[in-house]
Amino acid sequence: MATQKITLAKGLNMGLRKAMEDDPKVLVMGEDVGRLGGVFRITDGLQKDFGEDRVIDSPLAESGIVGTAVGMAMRGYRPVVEIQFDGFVYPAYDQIVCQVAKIHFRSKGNTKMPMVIRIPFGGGIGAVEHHSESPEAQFAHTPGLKVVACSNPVDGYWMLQQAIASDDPVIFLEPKRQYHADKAELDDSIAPEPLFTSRVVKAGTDLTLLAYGPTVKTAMKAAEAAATEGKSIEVIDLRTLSPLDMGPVLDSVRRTGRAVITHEAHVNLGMGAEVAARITEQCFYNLEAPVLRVGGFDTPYPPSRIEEDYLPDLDRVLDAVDRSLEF
Amino acid sequence: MATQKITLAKGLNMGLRKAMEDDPKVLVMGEDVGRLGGVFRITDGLQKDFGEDRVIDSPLAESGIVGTAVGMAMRGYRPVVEIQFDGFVYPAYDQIVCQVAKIHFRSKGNTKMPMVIRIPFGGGIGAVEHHSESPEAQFAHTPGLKVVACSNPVDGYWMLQQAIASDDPVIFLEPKRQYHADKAELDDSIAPEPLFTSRVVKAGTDLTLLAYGPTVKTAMKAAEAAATEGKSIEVIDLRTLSPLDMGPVLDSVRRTGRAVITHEAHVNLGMGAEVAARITEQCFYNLEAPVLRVGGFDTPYPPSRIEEDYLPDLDRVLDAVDRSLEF
Amino acid sequence: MSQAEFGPDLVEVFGPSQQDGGPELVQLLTPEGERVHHAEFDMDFSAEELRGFYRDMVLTRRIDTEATALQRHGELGIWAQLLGQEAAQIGAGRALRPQDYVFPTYREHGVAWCRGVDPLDLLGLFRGVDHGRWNPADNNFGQYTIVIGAQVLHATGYAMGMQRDGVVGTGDPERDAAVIAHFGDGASSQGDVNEGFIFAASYNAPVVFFCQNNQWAISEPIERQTRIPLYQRALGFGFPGVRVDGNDVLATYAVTKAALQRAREGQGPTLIEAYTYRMGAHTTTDDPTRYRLSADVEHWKLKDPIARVEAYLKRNGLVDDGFLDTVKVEADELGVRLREGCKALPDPDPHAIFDFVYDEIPAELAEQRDAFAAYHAGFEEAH
Amino acid sequence: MSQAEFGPDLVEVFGPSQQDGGPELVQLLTPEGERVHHAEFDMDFSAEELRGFYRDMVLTRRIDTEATALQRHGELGIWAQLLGQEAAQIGAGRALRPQDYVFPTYREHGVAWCRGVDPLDLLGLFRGVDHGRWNPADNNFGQYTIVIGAQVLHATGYAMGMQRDGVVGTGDPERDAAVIAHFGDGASSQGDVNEGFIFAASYNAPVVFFCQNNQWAISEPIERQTRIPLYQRALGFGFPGVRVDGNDVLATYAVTKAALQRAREGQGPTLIEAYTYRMGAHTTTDDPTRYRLSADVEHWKLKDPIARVEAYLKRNGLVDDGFLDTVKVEADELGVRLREGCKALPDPDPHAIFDFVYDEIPAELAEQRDAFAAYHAGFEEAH
Ligand SMILES: Cc1ncc(C[n+]2csc(CCOP(=O)(O)OP(=O)(O)O)c2C)c(N)n1
Ligand SMILES: Cc1ncc(C[n+]2csc(CCOP(=O)(O)OP(=O)(O)O)c2C)c(N)n1
Ligand SMILES: [Mg+2]
Ligand SMILES: [Mg+2]
Repeated sequence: MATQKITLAKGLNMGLRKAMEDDPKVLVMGEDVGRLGGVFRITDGLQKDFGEDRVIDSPLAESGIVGTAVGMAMRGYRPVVEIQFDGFVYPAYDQIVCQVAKIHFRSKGNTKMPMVIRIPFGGGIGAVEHHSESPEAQFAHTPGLKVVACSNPVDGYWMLQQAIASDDPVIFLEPKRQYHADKAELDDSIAPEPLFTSRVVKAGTDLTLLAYGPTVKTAMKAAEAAATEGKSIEVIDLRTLSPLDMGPVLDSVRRTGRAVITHEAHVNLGMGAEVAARITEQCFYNLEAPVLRVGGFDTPYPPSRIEEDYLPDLDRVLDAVDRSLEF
Repeated sequence: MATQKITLAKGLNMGLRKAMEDDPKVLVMGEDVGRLGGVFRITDGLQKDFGEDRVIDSPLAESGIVGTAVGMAMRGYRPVVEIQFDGFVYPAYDQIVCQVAKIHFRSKGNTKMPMVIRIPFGGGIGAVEHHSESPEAQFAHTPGLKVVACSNPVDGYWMLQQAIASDDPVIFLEPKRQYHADKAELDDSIAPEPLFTSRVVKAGTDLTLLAYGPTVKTAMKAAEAAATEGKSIEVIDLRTLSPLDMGPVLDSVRRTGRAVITHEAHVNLGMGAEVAARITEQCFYNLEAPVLRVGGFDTPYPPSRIEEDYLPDLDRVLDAVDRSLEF
Repeated sequence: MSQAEFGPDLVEVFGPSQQDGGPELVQLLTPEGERVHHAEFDMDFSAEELRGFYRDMVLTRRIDTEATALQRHGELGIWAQLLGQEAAQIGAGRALRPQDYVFPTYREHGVAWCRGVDPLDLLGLFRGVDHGRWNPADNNFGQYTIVIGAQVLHATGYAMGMQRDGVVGTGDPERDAAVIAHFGDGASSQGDVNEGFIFAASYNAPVVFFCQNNQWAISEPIERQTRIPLYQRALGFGFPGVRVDGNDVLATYAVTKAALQRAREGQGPTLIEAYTYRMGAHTTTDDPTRYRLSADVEHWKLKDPIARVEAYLKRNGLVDDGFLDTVKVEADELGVRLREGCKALPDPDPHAIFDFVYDEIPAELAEQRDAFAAYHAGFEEAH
Repeated sequence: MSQAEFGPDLVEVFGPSQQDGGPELVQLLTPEGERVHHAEFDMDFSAEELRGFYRDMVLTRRIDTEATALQRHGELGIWAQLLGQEAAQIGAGRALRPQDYVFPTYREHGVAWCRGVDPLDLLGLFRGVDHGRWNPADNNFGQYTIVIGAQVLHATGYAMGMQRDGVVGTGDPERDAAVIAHFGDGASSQGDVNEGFIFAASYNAPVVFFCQNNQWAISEPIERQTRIPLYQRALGFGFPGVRVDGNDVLATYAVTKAALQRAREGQGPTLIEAYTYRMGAHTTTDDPTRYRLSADVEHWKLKDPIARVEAYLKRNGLVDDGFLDTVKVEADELGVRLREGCKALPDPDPHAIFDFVYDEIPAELAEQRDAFAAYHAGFEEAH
């Protein structure tokens, strides 16, 4: 494969295809993943090429999808489950937190659970209720699960393959607002970083700005805007939410002394709470200001006409950056 | 009623009975709540006195229990749902976070959702898997729900009545290990504090120790033990987890400069993360040490023979107290 | 190994008449507009009733057409079309009494119409200005439910509430009430729907489960959800199931009326499978050419629910041109009102984000709200 | 208004023979130990097979008695008794082939026995030293599942995996395989169980749904879960259901064998309702005197699964005292082994808390583990 310019949707589709080519045990399952190729077309063309036994349209029941995928994993398959929208993962929550997460522990490692649960997440697409949720903390709080979020096409391509290759169950979050937004150059001769690592995406010296999934783009814009005012912001794409990869974060905060984290999920008990608590535990004497959090408000997701007021945006992130710098 | 010495189980039973006497719209529903009186006997005698229409044994399906309770609430009833054990609330998670929590918002207040979901929670009873979970953060992260935890018989009696009287849905957590553990004096002529408030249960000057539900007892013991070494610990029973009542906490930390929080839930993204983040945001210059967290480890709940190693205990709390004081 | 190996031959299971609903299909009016009779569900209809059904269906279709066009013009974020399902919805909606209560999905625009909900209020949800602005208490018509199947449990619980209120089986027709729960063929696979069946059977709750089998759940054909006719699901739970021609408003009305009556009398739940077809896309964002044959759609066009009533009315001289014109004018007026009304729907005040999260707003959320207000105020000053 | 008003008269629904399972009950051996014949499920049994069943049931009952006693003596935290359900479990367990796979609840001690799982391993779970130490791969016997009904979906998915492995319907008896999913009457109300039925029907998966209707879900009688015989649930999903006398090991064996064979041949799922009775408490922490009549229990005592086989064997001269003594001695030896073995089960190393949370332990959890180790080491030093 030569290098090519791809969207996130394309990267995920290519990653899935590659994983299915590499390992015949990889199965795809979900609602409308077959002929339709999924409502976001992430599984486009896969059923045609891999058949109905490997790309499985399921009855309309999320607990059933995840629960049967558990059984298939027990039989040696590597199911990649698609949840159609973030807000529809909850009927499967019991199977995910009580079964998927615990089977390896329960069985003392006798039974592996190599499952990937793909969830398009986040808002900003003008949708009706339940289509714009950010459920990551509800999974990251559960031991036994690993949780990652991709933010760009190249990561989409690699991280999905890495998640499928992992013998641990992975909740794989895809920022749906980005699916068809920006293209990036994929050169698959460049080996990817390991899956469970964070990445500094822009170096800086004055403040550490943490983001993942859909907010990475906002964070980058904020850093650029701040740069025009002479403020040097370091941006880190967390990529992995459980486990957290605190190394790069702590390194950065030790240098900058200030941190802001932004995500679309509710602030209260969102990832920001954990990251802030850990930074404070580890960098107490380095901090010049408390870690500030910019997230969705502690309200249900609002009607889409005011969703941009609800979501953390450039201005709110910059406001927090200023508050931190002025603290 | 004269004053009497009661257990937590008795306090809850009396509170339920009182609420049912006061308001004919109050219904009790769950598995085995009828003739058996619930596996913990919290509903003992209620079906006999209030009939099968008000104390309803349900088919064995938690989503069904909560989902039909939603419908009864829409019809003007005030259902008090019993989830048999913490680990069995997850089949109802979808109904709780997508329906119970959101209906008031969705309907612009046209439809109220005065429901109480009682959950015996926490470990230490030597049970098999799924009977010792601490799911509070998974609810507290959800706007639209209120979440409280009682820690003693008197609070059990009052808080349950207050939760039932609330027009908002309340997740009501009961430390099952305490059900029959200690007795306390109930004098129901003394008016209770408001439901959504925290309470200083022991004054102190050197460090603020935060707890709720089953860990309040541990915290009190820790404070006593520390006192023998001349350390003055202020203990706060959080009581309300969503909303948090930060007032007494911040007041205290501003005086002591140090805080430790302990809960049985996993540390990662547990209540401690949020409380620590908020304390740090609000008391940055008052803090002499980072807020330390003592909780269940980030592993599934272990087999019961080693559960006491898993749970935060006196020693681990004291260890954190020392680490904070020596920071 | 092909998928087919894993399932019985579906034609075999359903019989060759599958596409037409099979012999069990209750029908009172054929696609050609001929009145047929049915041993169990037959009833008489006055000319006025028939004209009423016709008018309801025409106006409902107009709501649908307008909303689809509004979406195309960017005025709605999305629209869930009901094209082809008018008879199922009007038949069910008109069978209700005021004291009955409806739990809809996101597609029950025709039922909403029957209940007197302003169609403009429906547009608000799809435009993104609110999550459904109508007050359920005004018309006993619940809010649209988007999480598939969740409302079926609410319906069952509501019906249990009616039992406790003593409005079931009293014999007083003004008093006795029932609930209708709408859902789709896809939804029938959700745990919640099956648990709804179990609770309703266990408590003998006065609820009619009304499933519009429109043959598709987005791209998945009904065969993915069940290998026997869906109405038979009820048998396994111990209550009756009926398959009615969902494109026949008379039959749907008659069957629903009977089931509601049973429920009101305290005889418990019924499952109705309204056998119909989704003529449009799943929603305006869907592209059905990716997964289904246009021949199928053509086949179902011949069963149009409105055309058959019109044919019957005309053949029997029950309508004149004046009536048909009046309905057309009404539809046009409705169209104008929706177009203009939709565009005029005000965007919500951003501060509304914080309203109604709770009945009693906690201090911490009030602080968040106030900070938001201050931030916005400061922002506007600065610009 | 009484609850009774909300439900049909149950005696009416079930018919007067309810307590005896009704005419649909498949039976090959009466409670009196008389061999009867059945049109569909009859089969011949060798004397050896019959003695085998007897021995299995006696030893299974001994496991149960010992474990119950061990709990009383504080050696187990809790125990889920199977008293009365021996025939249902041995009949089902012995019908399996090695390549079949079992998904049990928490009460399948008899099935575990048939699969060759060491009963001591079962005790470990109830003692709290592990969550089930046996390796499912060793005997194709999954771990006990405590969340009601969850395993029914796993079973269905596992069966779908078998389809993909090409071990269904090949005609090779050494190769063709099926899955059996155990669950209780209470569990039949869970969404997961019903979704399991839907998926299995949709994909025609080779799974036998084996429901032990022991009449109780803790304190709730079967009537709370269904108002028609439970085996009929299957009809609504489009596959066969059978009610078998779960206290009759021969009938249970025959019916399960047939259903498994159907599944292995690619003919899809079957629901078996093994009609039985929970003679003991729900678990050792339960007190059934609070909710059921001892007359009921007395009635079912007459249907004891072991007594009827013993009567048959004796009447037909298929056992001598030597055999019966041998089994008794075996049972006593097993009892001793369990008593001693249980007490000797070592408590887990506290550090095991951190083992196997993941296949690949993340650095942050390794840190937590190491800190725990250091803390404990320091602690022990100090003491
Ligand atoms: C729990 C849940 N899962 C998935 C979805 C996404 N979704 C919306 S409609 C739909 C198909 C529903 O089909 P059906 O029940 O037949 O109703 P229809 O749309 O045909 O009226 C799906 C999968 C959802 N809304 N809720
Ligand atoms: C999801 C869930 N809810 C509740 C429980 C608690 N519980 C354990 S066993 C049981 C009764 C189960 O009855 P049944 O399915 O008939 O099986 P039996 O115990 O009679 O074998 C209940 C309610 C549970 N384990 N899981
Ligand atoms: Mg449909
Ligand atoms: Mg049972």
